[in-house]
Amino acid sequence: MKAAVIVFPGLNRDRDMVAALTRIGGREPAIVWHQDSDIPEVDLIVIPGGFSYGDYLRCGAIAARSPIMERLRERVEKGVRVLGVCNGFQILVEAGLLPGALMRNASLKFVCREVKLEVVNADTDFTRGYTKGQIIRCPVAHHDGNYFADAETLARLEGDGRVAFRYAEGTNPNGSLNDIAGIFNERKNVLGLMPHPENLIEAAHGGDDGRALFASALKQVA
Amino acid sequence: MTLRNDIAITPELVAEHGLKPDEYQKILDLIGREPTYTELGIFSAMWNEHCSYKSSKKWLRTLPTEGPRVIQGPGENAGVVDIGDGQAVVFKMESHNHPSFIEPYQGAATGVGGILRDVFTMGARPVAAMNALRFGAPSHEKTRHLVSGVVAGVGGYGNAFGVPTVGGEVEFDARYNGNILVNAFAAGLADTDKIFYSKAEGVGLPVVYLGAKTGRDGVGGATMASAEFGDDIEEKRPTVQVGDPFTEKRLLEACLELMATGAVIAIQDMGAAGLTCSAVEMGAKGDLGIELDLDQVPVREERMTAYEMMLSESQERMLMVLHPDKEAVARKVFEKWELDFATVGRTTDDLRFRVLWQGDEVADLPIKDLGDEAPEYDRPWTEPVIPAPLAHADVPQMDVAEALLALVGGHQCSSRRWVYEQYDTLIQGNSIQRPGGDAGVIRVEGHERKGLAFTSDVTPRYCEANPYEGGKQAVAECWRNLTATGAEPLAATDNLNFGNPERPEIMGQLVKAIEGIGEACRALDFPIVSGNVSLYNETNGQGILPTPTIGGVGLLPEWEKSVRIGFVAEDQPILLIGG
Amino acid sequence: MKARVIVTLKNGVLDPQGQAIEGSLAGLGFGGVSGIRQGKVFDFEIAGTDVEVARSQIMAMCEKLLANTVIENYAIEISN
Amino acid sequence: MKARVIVTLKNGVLDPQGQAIEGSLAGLGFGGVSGIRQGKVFDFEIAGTDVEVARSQIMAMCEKLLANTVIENYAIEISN
Ligand SMILES: Nc1ncnc2c1ncn2[C@@H]1O[C@H](COP(=O)(O)OP(=O)(O)O)[C@@H](O)[C@H]1O
Repeated sequence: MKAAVIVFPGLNRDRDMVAALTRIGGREPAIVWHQDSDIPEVDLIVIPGGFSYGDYLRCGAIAARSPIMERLRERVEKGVRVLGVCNGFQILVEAGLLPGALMRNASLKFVCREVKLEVVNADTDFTRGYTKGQIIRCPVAHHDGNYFADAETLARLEGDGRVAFRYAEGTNPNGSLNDIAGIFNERKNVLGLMPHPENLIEAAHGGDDGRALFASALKQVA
Repeated sequence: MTLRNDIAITPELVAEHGLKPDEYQKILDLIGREPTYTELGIFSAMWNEHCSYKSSKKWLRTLPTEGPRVIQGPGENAGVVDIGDGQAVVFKMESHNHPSFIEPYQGAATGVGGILRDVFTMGARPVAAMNALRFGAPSHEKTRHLVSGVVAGVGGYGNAFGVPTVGGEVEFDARYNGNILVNAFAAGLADTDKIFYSKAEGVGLPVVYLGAKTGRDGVGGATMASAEFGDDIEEKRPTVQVGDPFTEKRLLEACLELMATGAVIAIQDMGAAGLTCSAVEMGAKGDLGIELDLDQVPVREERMTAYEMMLSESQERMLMVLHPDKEAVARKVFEKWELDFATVGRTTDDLRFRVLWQGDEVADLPIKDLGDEAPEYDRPWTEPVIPAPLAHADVPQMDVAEALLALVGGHQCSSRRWVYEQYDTLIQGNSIQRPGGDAGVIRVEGHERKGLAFTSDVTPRYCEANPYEGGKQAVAECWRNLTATGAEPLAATDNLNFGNPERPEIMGQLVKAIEGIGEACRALDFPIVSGNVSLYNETNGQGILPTPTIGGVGLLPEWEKSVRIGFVAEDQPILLIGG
Repeated sequence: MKARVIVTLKNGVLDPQGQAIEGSLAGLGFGGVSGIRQGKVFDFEIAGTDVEVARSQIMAMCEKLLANTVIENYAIEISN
Repeated sequence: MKARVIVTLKNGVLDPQGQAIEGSLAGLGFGGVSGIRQGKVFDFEIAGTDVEVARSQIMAMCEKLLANTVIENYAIEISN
């Protein structure tokens, strides 16, 4: 399985993501700089977290209009797996590859802590390493993770199994509607989530609940 | 707002620049003529307390700064300590007290930005940050606003930049009501053979400006940081600087990329009085003159004068001396990261600091006297009066359980989670112990088992009661917090926050605290490798509690064995050890 | 020409900042305030002399970048 | 009454957001835009009928909360 990580200026969890993909996938992902003209042929494309363009204007807005995103859109249409974490999720939403919007946290504060996630749909390329209803630990670190969508969109997401993860056990850190932490596109080859599974994959992180997500996405789970 | 260079130099103007009459006389003697307006600005920036350490230098020299692992002690942007395997930890602490009181968010944010720059200027990638905060009484009308602004600002900058905050302090005391303390610490990792210094070498080499554009931010700011607060504080507001962590993050990546190309001979970040201090320091340290052509400086505002450009504190800027044959390589790196890049001067062999602006020479000064030969004072000081211990009968009696509850519920001991959950404590994926324990611990990237521990400590009320013992205690607590995680303490940085040094009793606090710190550091083989002094922390004649913050760094051979504060199992014996 | 774009949240879109500000205002004793919504304003210079040309250009800027039309509305003001 | 408060950065204060937006607009082919500065707008209802009373109340709200007067200016509009 080959993976690539797209890097925009201001992203800062790119190194964390590269480390996770390397450790779990056994090979280093290709790094795609936002000004590169194309994305190499890979099976998984990841947009990591951080503050692309300083989170100025709206989180992810400026990166979402970068020319490399057109190349990404073509890959999505071809069925390539795309994962966006935190700012990566915001970028995918701003680019219209995922529905809704990520608003400022209800507390208005940046929040960094561990939360509980419920695996809502374990029947996808990203989540088959988990079981449906499983509760996992995962850290969050963001200022704008408050998921919002209109009632119709929400109903569609819920009805079509497009909610991937939900904050569980009263740990919703940001006020997200329906406790949504991560969602899929219609075809379920695009996943965006606010929490950071890449920061919980080994003993040094105090746990490895995030590992199965990468193992699934990298086709290491049958 | 346009200022000319031929403004008459009056005694009032001299005073406004924070220069005492005898200091001005020294300037006249030194250059043999009246300074130009720009020159007066340059002197005020270089000779103020903040840049010159004129009141504290004599005493700082008494601190132990050497050790078998110390690669670079005080005098550079940050201290450098060997951690084996060809790696070094680079760290420093710095205050941003006055700006944070005026505009808590931006003041704290730019404080964090400044200390991060100090670290990556030396070629190190920042891997850990701490913040030691002191606010007024919780009930004081300004406290809530200051706490939320400062914490948001520290997080706003550090989180976006991408460095984990692994520790810090938060304390409240009415003595900080009008003068809060914001001390920011940063540490980075570098290879021991790839450390960069500010000393310029080579004549006729290009001096290159990098980073953000220059505006009128903080013009007069460095002077302000060394002036006592009075009631006219509102008037000083427009000099606030705004931080841009997005630019800083790009500057970090660009600098590290550039350093890897071998193009950099010397580098200095532009902090307080940016262009002035950085250029003079690079030249003075290298025994070289510097000539600047201000018309080449990237500016973001119109009609900026030489005076404003020389004193601007715009953030996220660097000055470098580059190998001339690598200029094109360097330019390419900065274009990739979309940062400004301009050759703004050259090194010379005449030991002069010359500044050209619109065809005029607006400054021509002896560079050594501005820099490493700035004035130094042996200020009068008095021995602190040490209060007698309370008589046993005077100790208030209280039910033990009630006392415990009061302690645990009080603002001095309550949980700091509200603060540190606003900081990204796990970015970079190496945080072994996050805030909440004795010291923060990170794993050393590129190494299987090694870890580093960080803590920041001082108990100001001890220092108030007995500056000498308080200084010792701060070092000892810092040392203990490191060892409590299983780390071997390596070295420390200090941030000495005191009141007005022109008052002998305050100067006495400073002298005795430094003595205590030195004594403890010598006893523990715990050298001070960097630091910062913040004086004039007073409002209307009332000084803060003497607050010499100690930031310590320790080394763990195996991070797996680092010990935490939580009990791990039932039925385990509890031991009490020590004195 | 000088232009100003005002971007506001659509009705029905949650506004955590507006809510929090309303709460703080009430806490500070400003009781008569309700329905507070926070938006953004952009002031800039735009080259050219034809107001209508500028307006259609700014409209395109809003659609493409300045506003997220999923959740936001925009209004344009131009003055010479 | 309806009120609108517009908060803008004072002259000379760095606006990193504005800079990033300007860069992005240029990249999208909107070249004629310069000097972009971002501010905030607050829309709300305010109780009462006396415009002058409301104005002085809103001014106090701006000074205390809505604007950071160290680096920002504000303007108030009230309509019935
Ligand atoms: N401003 C801050 N930023 C990050 N961590 C903090 C801050 N203030 C306190 N902490 C953390 O909270 C914990 C308790 O702080 P403190 O009571 O000062 O520790 P100590 O037990 O060393 O006296 C420590 O782990 C400390 O690092």
